[in-house]
Amino acid sequence: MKKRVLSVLLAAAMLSTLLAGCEKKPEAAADGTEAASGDVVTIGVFEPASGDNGAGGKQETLGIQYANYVTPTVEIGGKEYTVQLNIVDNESSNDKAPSAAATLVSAGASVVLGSYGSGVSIAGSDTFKEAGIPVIGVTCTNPQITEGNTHYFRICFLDPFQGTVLANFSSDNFGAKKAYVLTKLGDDYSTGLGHYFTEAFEALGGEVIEETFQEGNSDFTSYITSAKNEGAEVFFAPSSTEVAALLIEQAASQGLEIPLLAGDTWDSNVILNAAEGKNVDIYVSTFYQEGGNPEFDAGIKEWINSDATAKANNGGDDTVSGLTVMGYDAYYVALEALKAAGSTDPAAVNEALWDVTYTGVSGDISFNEIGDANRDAAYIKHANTETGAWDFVAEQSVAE
Amino acid sequence: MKKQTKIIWNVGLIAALLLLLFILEQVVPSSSMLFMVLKKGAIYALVAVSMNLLNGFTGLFSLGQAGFMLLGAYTYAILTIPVESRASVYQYFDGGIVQFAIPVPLALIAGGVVAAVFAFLIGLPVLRLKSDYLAIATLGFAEIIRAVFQWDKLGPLTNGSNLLRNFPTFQSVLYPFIVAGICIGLIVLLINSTYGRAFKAIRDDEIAAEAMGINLAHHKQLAFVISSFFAGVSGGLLAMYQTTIQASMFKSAMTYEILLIVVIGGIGSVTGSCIGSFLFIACSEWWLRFLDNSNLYIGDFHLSFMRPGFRKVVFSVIIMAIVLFYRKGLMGDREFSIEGARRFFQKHFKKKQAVEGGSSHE
Amino acid sequence: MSKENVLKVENVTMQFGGVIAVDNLNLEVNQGEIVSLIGPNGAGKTTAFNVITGVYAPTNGAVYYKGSKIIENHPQGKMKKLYRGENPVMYTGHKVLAPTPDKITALGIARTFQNIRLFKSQTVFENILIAKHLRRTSNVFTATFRLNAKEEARMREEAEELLKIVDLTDVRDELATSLPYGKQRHLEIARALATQPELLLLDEPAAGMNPQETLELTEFIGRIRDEFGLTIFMIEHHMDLVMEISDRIYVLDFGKSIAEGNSEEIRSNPRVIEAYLGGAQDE
Amino acid sequence: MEWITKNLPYLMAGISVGGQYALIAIGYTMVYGILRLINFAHGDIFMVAGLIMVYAVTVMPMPLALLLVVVATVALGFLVERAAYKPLRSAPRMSVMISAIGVSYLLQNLALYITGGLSQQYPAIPWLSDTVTILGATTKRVTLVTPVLTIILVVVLGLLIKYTKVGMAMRAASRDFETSQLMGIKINSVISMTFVIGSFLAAVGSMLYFTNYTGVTPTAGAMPGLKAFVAAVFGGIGSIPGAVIGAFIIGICENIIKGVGWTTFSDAFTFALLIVILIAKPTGLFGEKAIDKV
Repeated sequence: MKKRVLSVLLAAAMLSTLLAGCEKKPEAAADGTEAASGDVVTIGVFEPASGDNGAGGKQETLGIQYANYVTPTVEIGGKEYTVQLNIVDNESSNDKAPSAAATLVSAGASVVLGSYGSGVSIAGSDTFKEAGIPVIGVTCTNPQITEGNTHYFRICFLDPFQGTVLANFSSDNFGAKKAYVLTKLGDDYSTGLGHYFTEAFEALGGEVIEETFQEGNSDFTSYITSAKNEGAEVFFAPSSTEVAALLIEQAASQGLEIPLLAGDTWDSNVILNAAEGKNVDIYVSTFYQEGGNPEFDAGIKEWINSDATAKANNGGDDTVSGLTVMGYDAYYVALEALKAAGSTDPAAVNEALWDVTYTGVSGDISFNEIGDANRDAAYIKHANTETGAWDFVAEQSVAE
Repeated sequence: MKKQTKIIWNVGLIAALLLLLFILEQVVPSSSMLFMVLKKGAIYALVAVSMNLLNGFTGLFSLGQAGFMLLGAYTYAILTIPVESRASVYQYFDGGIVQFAIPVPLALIAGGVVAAVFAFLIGLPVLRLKSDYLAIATLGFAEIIRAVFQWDKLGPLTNGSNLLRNFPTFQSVLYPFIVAGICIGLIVLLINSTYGRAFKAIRDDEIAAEAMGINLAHHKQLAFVISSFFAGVSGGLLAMYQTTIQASMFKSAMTYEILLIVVIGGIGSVTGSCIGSFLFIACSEWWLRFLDNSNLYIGDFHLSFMRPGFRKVVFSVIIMAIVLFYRKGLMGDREFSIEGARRFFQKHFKKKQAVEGGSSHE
Repeated sequence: MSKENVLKVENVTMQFGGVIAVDNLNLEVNQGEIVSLIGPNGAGKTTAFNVITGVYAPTNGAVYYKGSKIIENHPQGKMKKLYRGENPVMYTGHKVLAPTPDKITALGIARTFQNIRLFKSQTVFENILIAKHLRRTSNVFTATFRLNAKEEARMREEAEELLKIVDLTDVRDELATSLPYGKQRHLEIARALATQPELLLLDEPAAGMNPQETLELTEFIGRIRDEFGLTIFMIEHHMDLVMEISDRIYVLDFGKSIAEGNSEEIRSNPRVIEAYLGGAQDE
Repeated sequence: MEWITKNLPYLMAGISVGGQYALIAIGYTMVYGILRLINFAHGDIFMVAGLIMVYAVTVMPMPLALLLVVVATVALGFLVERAAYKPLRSAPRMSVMISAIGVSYLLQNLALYITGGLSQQYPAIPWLSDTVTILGATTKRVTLVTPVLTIILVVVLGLLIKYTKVGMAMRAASRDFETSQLMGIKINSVISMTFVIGSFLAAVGSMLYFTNYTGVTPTAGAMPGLKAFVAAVFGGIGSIPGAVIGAFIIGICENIIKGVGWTTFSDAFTFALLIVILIAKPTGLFGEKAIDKV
């Protein structure tokens, strides 16, 4: 009986907090950059920190954090505002995304950055739309994200572009006529990029063998065997880094001799670590090549090395990923928009974003009428399995 | 007379609740997490009650709830996406094969019906199995349904493994409350009818129930189909809440969550499932979020153990504690009622009565 | 005689693996009779009940209720062929029936259990009310939307009546399992009566009762037989009760029927004495 | 010959993963045999074993780390039983099962917290992870070692159960829990022993599994766990040979399905197989039929 009393009291206490909770103004409490005095503007960071895309999300967040470290304040309408980052983990999961997004909305974010992974971006999109908060996609490349929306922008290239780039690359460089495309079921990024690659590759007269795998699958040996049996000349696997590590490992142990191709997600030291010392041939398309801006590289490396958490989030070393660079640029785009809006009101920021132009580390950024970045070049990199670093291969664009 | 006052009380309570929600919506900024919790809580309350109907009232240990929600959600989405946005949603499948849209309430019911039809077909072979075997078989069916919906050959209908979106959603917190409320009301009516009594008889003792002339196969099938119908409706609501859906969301982890809600609320208690649902959602989505904050200080002391993920650890510890120490959940198999609450307070806050108030059940 | 029999068990054999629990049992129960089935522990009495009520499908044999065959089975496989040659009329042309207990109850055969099986989370009243479910005319929709209010009221009324008959009205809202043992037995009988049976099977109704309670029960069984026009077939160990009340008695030992007759005949039957004393383990 | 080189890898992968499922499945089947409990946490114990390895090799030499993994996993299995199942011994079976789901949830979330949600690279165990070529197909040595090791372990376990005192006690307990208790069998130590053996095999299984599939994530145990459980049911729950055979069948079928190109259904197939067997023969391939006593 005593337990029952206790439990009911517990429930009552919880309910009362619920009621108390709604009296309070939503506090922007989550990240404790102590907003001592003065005005604060909140920028939401909507990124995965766990799950399949956790590694990539963390690297992207790192870029945003570094940018915030370099430029912690912004002048809006003549007043100095401290920029507070509110980082929320969307767990790489489409069903957690809306509630993570709602957390940012209730924290009163003026503008949101993210997310790594197209699926979560689409899943969270409507929550932001309803709240009227603009979002700047950092590396989400699926066309559906911005399509038909006026609040979603992005600073990266799109999958139709990326897919074509990679298809052209495989055809030009390897003379490939047969490609094996492995995508993950239910992952918009993976399915989308696979789809556009297939389209472009077939347009070039090639043949494509399409396969899919399920979430939670970690056995890729059968796929690799099939690719070999079918006589594919390139193996295209747009996927998360998590899958990449498994795939590379198994490809190496099964002696897959054809080149492994992937999109921007693979631009990560997870891939380099997995590939180091193994007999695999990996090419990725990405946004940035380390060395493109030595000053930036030096700065961020110093910062990463000085902060143990940051280093761990970057996968344990100071390789600069294209994702980090994009995160960095996205932060400045957001600041530009805030400045141009002259207000922290999300609606004003949204309006201002259309005309923002910014020259970032990854190149010139401006938005077209859909809200997508005007970009026409991607970098192709090759994983050097001896040094464990990326080798620059080509800057590729699509001949229209 | 007594029954009438009871009804009046209950109707009054519901009206007061809806009014409260309405006022809250006017007063509290709509961006508050409160509404998110209320919306999702109402939806989960419905699916938890539907699961309770099976596990708690009929004694069938089924773990297929996520699969039936998937059916409901997909049916709802497929039937309501406006024709003009189908081309962009079904971008890989030339706009899909369904080229019409039906009104939202109809689509919700259709979602329930589709789930119920599948439940009927699945139930025919599966319901003969006992306890754990039934659990694992229904879990298996949910997984199979999930795989089938991701199959790209069905893409023109289901959009393959890709997101479905752009279907009508709700803004007001009243919407899920009213829909879920009506559904839960129906379930309560069923439970208190002669059929509900038969279900409870099956739960208590299958052999005796059968000897009393209760057709086990028929009644189990009935409970299974009805439970799945409401799971389907809640799936439709969930789709509305999430604004996008995808087969990969409906994993067995979702069923486990619902099961935990049922257990926390009390197996065999409808009000318990409702309360459990709101508490569960609030804890997992809202109240414990501060635990994920990595920059929390007490004075100068940095609480370094608090970092993303800590919230979930705390949450699962709380759940384990409830499972181990409050085995019967918040409500046991009792129901919350005005009378019960009054008696409860009388018993515990008036010492005089507390002495004599020892009867073993109310 | 055979014309008016309510229950007829014909050549019933029940085998579990290598154990033959009931061996070629034949018996008849006539309209309005109280017939007892006695025998040492493990003689197969309850198994016979379970066959009659459809819990087990018999290995061989048939059961008739009011002249129509309700359960039938015959050996499978090789044996089947042999029987077919011997007696084609009996073993072919019939579908093998395997009715479930609920269908048998619906026919009008109700039972109680040796180890009391009440619905433990339900009150005394609800236990009886549940058994009223069988004779419903409502379906799940009319029941949910309360379109069956009249029927529901009737069910409740009849259940209240039964409560009165077993004298449990004062504990109406107690949990069934909180009752004393003897009252639980009474409740179980009342619950069986709620299904409106014509034949009532009682499995050791007096087990665990003191002499006073047994006496009351004896009187009670007689009363309900008359009041409801029942035929009663029961398993019992209390010889006082059996001898007092039974019109006829069957004695079972090791699955076989060893004697049949009225109290006097049974009391003086040497095989019965041997079965009870030779086993020397109970009574 | 060409046909062999083409299809051998599927078969090898199937046998190898089947062996790994078998090692996990034994834990399920033994626990179920005695406690009638689906130990949902077993797959997660398997995952934790993988994580322990990841962290252990960073601070100690490989042989020591391997030892630690086994010891720590066994300790974890023992602890989980004592903390989460033992207090519920008299509770309804559903409560215990829910407790198992709770433990699974807790272990996954703990792993999420510790790893920060990122996939951890499983260290290469020398010799086991070397690449070998047989009949023109390249693979890791672990693929070949797994079935052999699995069969050796199962035979040893079989002997243990048949001839040792504790083994006999286990058999007695799984036949009739209450009676064996009355006969003076220390039921708690028998149950602990069951969990110890199950966890030991899960630890060994994790070494083999993660050497092949090198990413350890918080949910890495869920799917193998579920499939191993299906294997246990398939073979007839409570029967060790049944679990092993079931596991091999499922492992091989799964890979054949992938080879044929029906990858969407490779998981669904496992469950379909389960449902078919449950309906056709509810007690599995080697299970015993139980009669309800009325």
